[in-house]
Amino acid sequence: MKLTHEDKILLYRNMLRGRKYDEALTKMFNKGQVPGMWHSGIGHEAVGAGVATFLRQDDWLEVTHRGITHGLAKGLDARMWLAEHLGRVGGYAKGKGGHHCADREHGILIGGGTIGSCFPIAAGAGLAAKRLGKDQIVVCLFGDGAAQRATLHSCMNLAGVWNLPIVWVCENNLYSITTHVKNAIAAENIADLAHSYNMPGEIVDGQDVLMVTEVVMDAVERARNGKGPSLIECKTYRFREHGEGEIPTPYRTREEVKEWKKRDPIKLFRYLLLDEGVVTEEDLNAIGTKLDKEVAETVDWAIESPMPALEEAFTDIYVE
Amino acid sequence: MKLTHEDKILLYRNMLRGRKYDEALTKMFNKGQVPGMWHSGIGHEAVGAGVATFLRQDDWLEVTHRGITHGLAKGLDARMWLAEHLGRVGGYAKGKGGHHCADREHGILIGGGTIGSCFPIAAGAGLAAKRLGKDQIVVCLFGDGAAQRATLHSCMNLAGVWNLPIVWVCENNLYSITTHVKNAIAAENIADLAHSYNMPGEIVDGQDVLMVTEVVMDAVERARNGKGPSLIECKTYRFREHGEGEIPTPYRTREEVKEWKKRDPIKLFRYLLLDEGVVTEEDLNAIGTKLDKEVAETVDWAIESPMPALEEAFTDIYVE
Amino acid sequence: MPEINMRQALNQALREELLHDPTVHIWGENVEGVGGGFLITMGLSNEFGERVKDSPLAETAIVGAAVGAAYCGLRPVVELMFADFTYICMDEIVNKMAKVRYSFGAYNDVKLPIVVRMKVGGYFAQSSEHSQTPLAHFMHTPGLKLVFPTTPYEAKGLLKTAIRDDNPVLFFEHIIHFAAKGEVPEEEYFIPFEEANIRREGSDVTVVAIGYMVDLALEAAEELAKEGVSLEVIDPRTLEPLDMDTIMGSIEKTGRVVVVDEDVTRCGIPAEILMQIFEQLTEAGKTPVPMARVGAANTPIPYSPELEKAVLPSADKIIEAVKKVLV
Amino acid sequence: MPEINMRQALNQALREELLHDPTVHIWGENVEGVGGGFLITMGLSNEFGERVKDSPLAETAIVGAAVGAAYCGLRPVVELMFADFTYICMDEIVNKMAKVRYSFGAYNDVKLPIVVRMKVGGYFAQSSEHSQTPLAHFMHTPGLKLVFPTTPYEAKGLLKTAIRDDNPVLFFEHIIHFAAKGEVPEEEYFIPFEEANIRREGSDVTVVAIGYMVDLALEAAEELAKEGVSLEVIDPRTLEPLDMDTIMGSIEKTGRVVVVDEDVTRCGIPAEILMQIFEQLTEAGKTPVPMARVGAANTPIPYSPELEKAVLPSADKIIEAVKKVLV
Ligand SMILES: Cc1ncc(C[n+]2csc(CCOP(=O)(O)OP(=O)(O)O)c2C)c(N)n1
Ligand SMILES: Cc1ncc(C[n+]2csc(CCOP(=O)(O)OP(=O)(O)O)c2C)c(N)n1
Ligand SMILES: [Mg+2]
Ligand SMILES: [Mg+2]
Repeated sequence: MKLTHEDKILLYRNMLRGRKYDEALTKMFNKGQVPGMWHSGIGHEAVGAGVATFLRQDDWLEVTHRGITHGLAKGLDARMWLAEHLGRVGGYAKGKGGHHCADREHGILIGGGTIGSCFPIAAGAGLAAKRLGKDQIVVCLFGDGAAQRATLHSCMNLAGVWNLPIVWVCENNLYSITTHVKNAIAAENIADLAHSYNMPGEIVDGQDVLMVTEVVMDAVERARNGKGPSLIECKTYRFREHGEGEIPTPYRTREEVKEWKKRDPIKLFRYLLLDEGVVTEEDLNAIGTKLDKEVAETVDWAIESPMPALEEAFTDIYVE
Repeated sequence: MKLTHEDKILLYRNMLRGRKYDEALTKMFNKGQVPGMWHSGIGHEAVGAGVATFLRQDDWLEVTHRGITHGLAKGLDARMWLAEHLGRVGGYAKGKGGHHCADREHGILIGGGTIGSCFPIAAGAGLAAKRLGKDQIVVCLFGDGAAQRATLHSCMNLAGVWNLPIVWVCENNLYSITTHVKNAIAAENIADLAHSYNMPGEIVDGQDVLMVTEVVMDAVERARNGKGPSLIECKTYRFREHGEGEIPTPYRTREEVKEWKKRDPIKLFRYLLLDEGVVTEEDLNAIGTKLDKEVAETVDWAIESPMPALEEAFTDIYVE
Repeated sequence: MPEINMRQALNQALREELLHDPTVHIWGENVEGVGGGFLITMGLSNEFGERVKDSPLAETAIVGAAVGAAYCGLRPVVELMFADFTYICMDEIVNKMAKVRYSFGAYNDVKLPIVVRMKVGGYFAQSSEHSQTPLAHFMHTPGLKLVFPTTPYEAKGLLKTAIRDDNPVLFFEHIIHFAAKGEVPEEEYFIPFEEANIRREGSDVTVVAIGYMVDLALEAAEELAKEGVSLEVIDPRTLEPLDMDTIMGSIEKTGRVVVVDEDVTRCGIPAEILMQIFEQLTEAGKTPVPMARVGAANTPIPYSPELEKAVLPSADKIIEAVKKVLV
Repeated sequence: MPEINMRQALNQALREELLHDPTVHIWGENVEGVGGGFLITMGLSNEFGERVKDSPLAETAIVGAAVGAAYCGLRPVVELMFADFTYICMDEIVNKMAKVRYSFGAYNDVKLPIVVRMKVGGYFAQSSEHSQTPLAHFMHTPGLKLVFPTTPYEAKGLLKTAIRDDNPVLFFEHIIHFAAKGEVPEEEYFIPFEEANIRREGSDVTVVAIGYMVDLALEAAEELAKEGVSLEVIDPRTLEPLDMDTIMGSIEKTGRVVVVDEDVTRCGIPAEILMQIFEQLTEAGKTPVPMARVGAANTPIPYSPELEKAVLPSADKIIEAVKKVLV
């Protein structure tokens, strides 16, 4: 797909928006305002914006526990998402779901608490998309840790043999909590797994939003045209610890973190946009300022928003 | 490995022995003498003898539900095996296990009732073998159906990344009950899956016992020398229906069955042995006659052997 | 009314629902052609094409995909060849299927219309991994409905209700029932959930029996009638929702109760139903009635047929339990 | 005696057993270095090398390999980060681990010495897939042993017993207990299975409480003591084997019983224990005692903390149940 200037600005905005919401929640977590867990996705924004910005509303996206940039770019309502994380009644599941969000209206699939349960969900979504015949496609994000789960095989195989319209996108950030991918995955690259399912496999620089967008949208195109699934591995990095509140331990070196932070996807794209003359510093700063305002308002609203009544605990188990 | 004449004769005998026991149980089943299920492995004998004949007694072998030739060649006691199938107290589990046999003394692993549960068992055996440091290796057999189970991935990956001494051998007989492998597996060949685990993958004519032996024993050698796992796909065919007592339905054509039966692994090897001048017709017939006698005696013994006392149902749940 | 067996009754229900609603799709192992391990889907793939499709041998994918597909607009009716294989896809059933509406659906009014059909039951020498009747696990899991028909008539009517239900339903079919015949109307009908069926009226002891246990309880009732003991045999048909009213009504009359289930007794359904009875009586200020339970022994299911019988419930064991509560 | 927390007590037990027996091997997600999600294995990989090893993120492989490895001569002590993940490897636990000796081992005297350690429990806003306490499923599965310590002292002594046991043991560790401190001897000791612990003596009502529920029961006892009601609080410590004698002895004295469990009430452990009490009393020709159970409501576990509390047991709910049986 050929990106216009507006497209690029949108990508930039979506990356920055994810980052700002991520930072806001991180801050709230550290103030003790978040009752549960929080997995910051800072560092993953190029993947987030790249996979989600140009999908159709009725396409399906499965995001990971680090998927706030991705979700927002797909249409997730920031207020409802934040309220859910704070356990408020205004959240997507009235505060009953918590960390994992789903938004059927905006095509966001069920994000499971068991890592690797994304594969069957996405396979089912792909099957529904294919059978219902409305040209929808599915993008399923998963980590290098998730890539170790058994479910990957049964579901990528299903997608392959049934030719389902699914783009599998691995966010390989090198670690599953403290375990390095080299100590947990036998294959040289996760993209190599594509070979087992007779689908194309590609490796992408996950800090380069244009490359992510291009490769993912090509695969989306393939899927939409009935040409079946693909696997894309984005090499990326998480800048913060696995879960907020965790202290860094020697599983990775400071130098490694520092090297990767030099490849901050937002900074890289900012340089590029300025370099290309697509925008001015002022334009970009204006986007930032506007987002700051939005985020601040959302946070204020969410913090003020009410807790669910206790009776809510006993509803929504069955459809009546 | 270089096979001597004696080796070849042993291979022939092991194939024929499996066939004869298989036929005997099939006959008993059709007379109503077998209380449970019976999956004939007729057609798979080249794989059976090829993988198991030259393993060490303390090597581990995981066989499928069609694995009688394989088990016997590894040292499984025919009487105890048959008694177990008939639910007699003289069986491996006093008649409590049934179709699935295990014999720790002869290195035969737990054969699970859930297809695909072989993968974790074999992975664990490989881990034990490696950690205990006695140069044991593991051969894990599995069908094309089993190759569709999720567990394959988590366990082949474990074997790859921990460099476990395991030879994964797929008996691809084209069908999982009535489903053709082309409709169930996305990969061109099951051997292709090796690529995902950074191990060698090879395709073998599963009707050619010499080729199976050679390729498997090379992989065994690799594993024993600390060079890690391999995957071997044997193209074979089951001559009878999936389960004894089932009537043929149109999922496969008579012609296909006929074509494959021309490649009866025992006949092929018989021709070869005679052709090579390794043995005479008389030699081979003598082997057959001796086996007939053994099988008849075993069957008589098993049929006469007692049922377990009812109290046995309530023992062996825990080690005291 | 035509007499057909339970296979045919189930097949009719599936066919009617495939015709009724284009979003009904079936997948599972070997469901095409003559229809898998137990011939239930026979002929449907010829009529409905890819809507009735062989899946790979992969329970996590079969059941997990049902969750994803139902979220996205299909009405999957999937088959697990044996209920023992639910253990392979428990994460998909317990952590996903049962929880999606609660954890993700409140705002979006997410519905998850799924039926997972599966064969259960022992008495067939199929050994410990093909003979279980694992309902208790799922009754312990909020968010699922559980259906267990015992006649061809009920099989058809309950399966149609299950397929129309907007909640995930686990549908259990006992191997011994497949060949059993019964009258089944040709016109469409539905059997509502949460309506226990009084299979035999009686006055001395209430016997609540689940699935194939109903047959054994009726056998026991026949036997005990000769001794002048009158059993009321109740089949709950659905365990969730559970029609406790019919059970309590019967106990009001008989003053004694035995609950029978094929599954392992310990932490099983009979303990639950009996506790509910105890609680309801206590709540109402009544004294507890004599109660007993019959279930499988605390062992894996052995292969050898006599041993299997020794471990599983039987009419004799029901009679024994009835005699206990009669004292 | 030094005061340490439960993490440290568990770590000591693991270290002692690694030193004691070279066939003891540990694997699980992130167990190297500081020791995974809950820091239990901290430092052990430095001391024992590959005997304490990070596995891939793959519960089927972690637990399934334990079965194969134990069959072949290792004594695996594996870690599941959360008990909720048992649902991923239920086939490996229920269809394999629990059945191997029975279905394959009679002749070969197969032993399957495995410990699967795992974090359980709610009250931590970890939402529906990281907060469960799924013991009932496994108490329903013959062939497993179940251990649930509640103090650092017990954690060490029971874990050492578990590792020396030749049967598969599921070992549950409550998240709230990890930081709780208590006295733990430096010398080696073992706590035998099937010995319930009377945590508080009392005369009016027997409260059997499982895992963290012991803490809540003690809280309730403190509260009720002010009203002149005396609770006897019993911690069974192992659910299989289960020390019913201590429980029955206590009931003999108090004449009333409440069983408390954190898991979903329906088809849960309290119903089982209460039925066993009922059966033993009936068997002995005694009248049933007043009984009640406390467990989680029939819902997934909600995230929002107040809602979570509303669903899970509390000291107040125990007090309420005690008052019911006191009437
Ligand atoms: C089945 C399962 N196992 C373990 C966990 C605990 N856990 C949560 S996130 C995580 C790491 C996942 O790594 P990866 O998929 O690479 O994603 P990342 O956190 O690196 O973005 C683990 C082990 C879980 N939630 N589910
Ligand atoms: C987990 C599981 N799913 C389904 C079955 C039922 N089943 C038994 S054998 C079989 C086919 C296996 O096919 P394959 O692995 O190719 O072996 P083959 O029978 O062809 O030798 C199936 C589906 C089972 N036993 N376990
Ligand atoms: Mg990662
Ligand atoms: Mg096959």
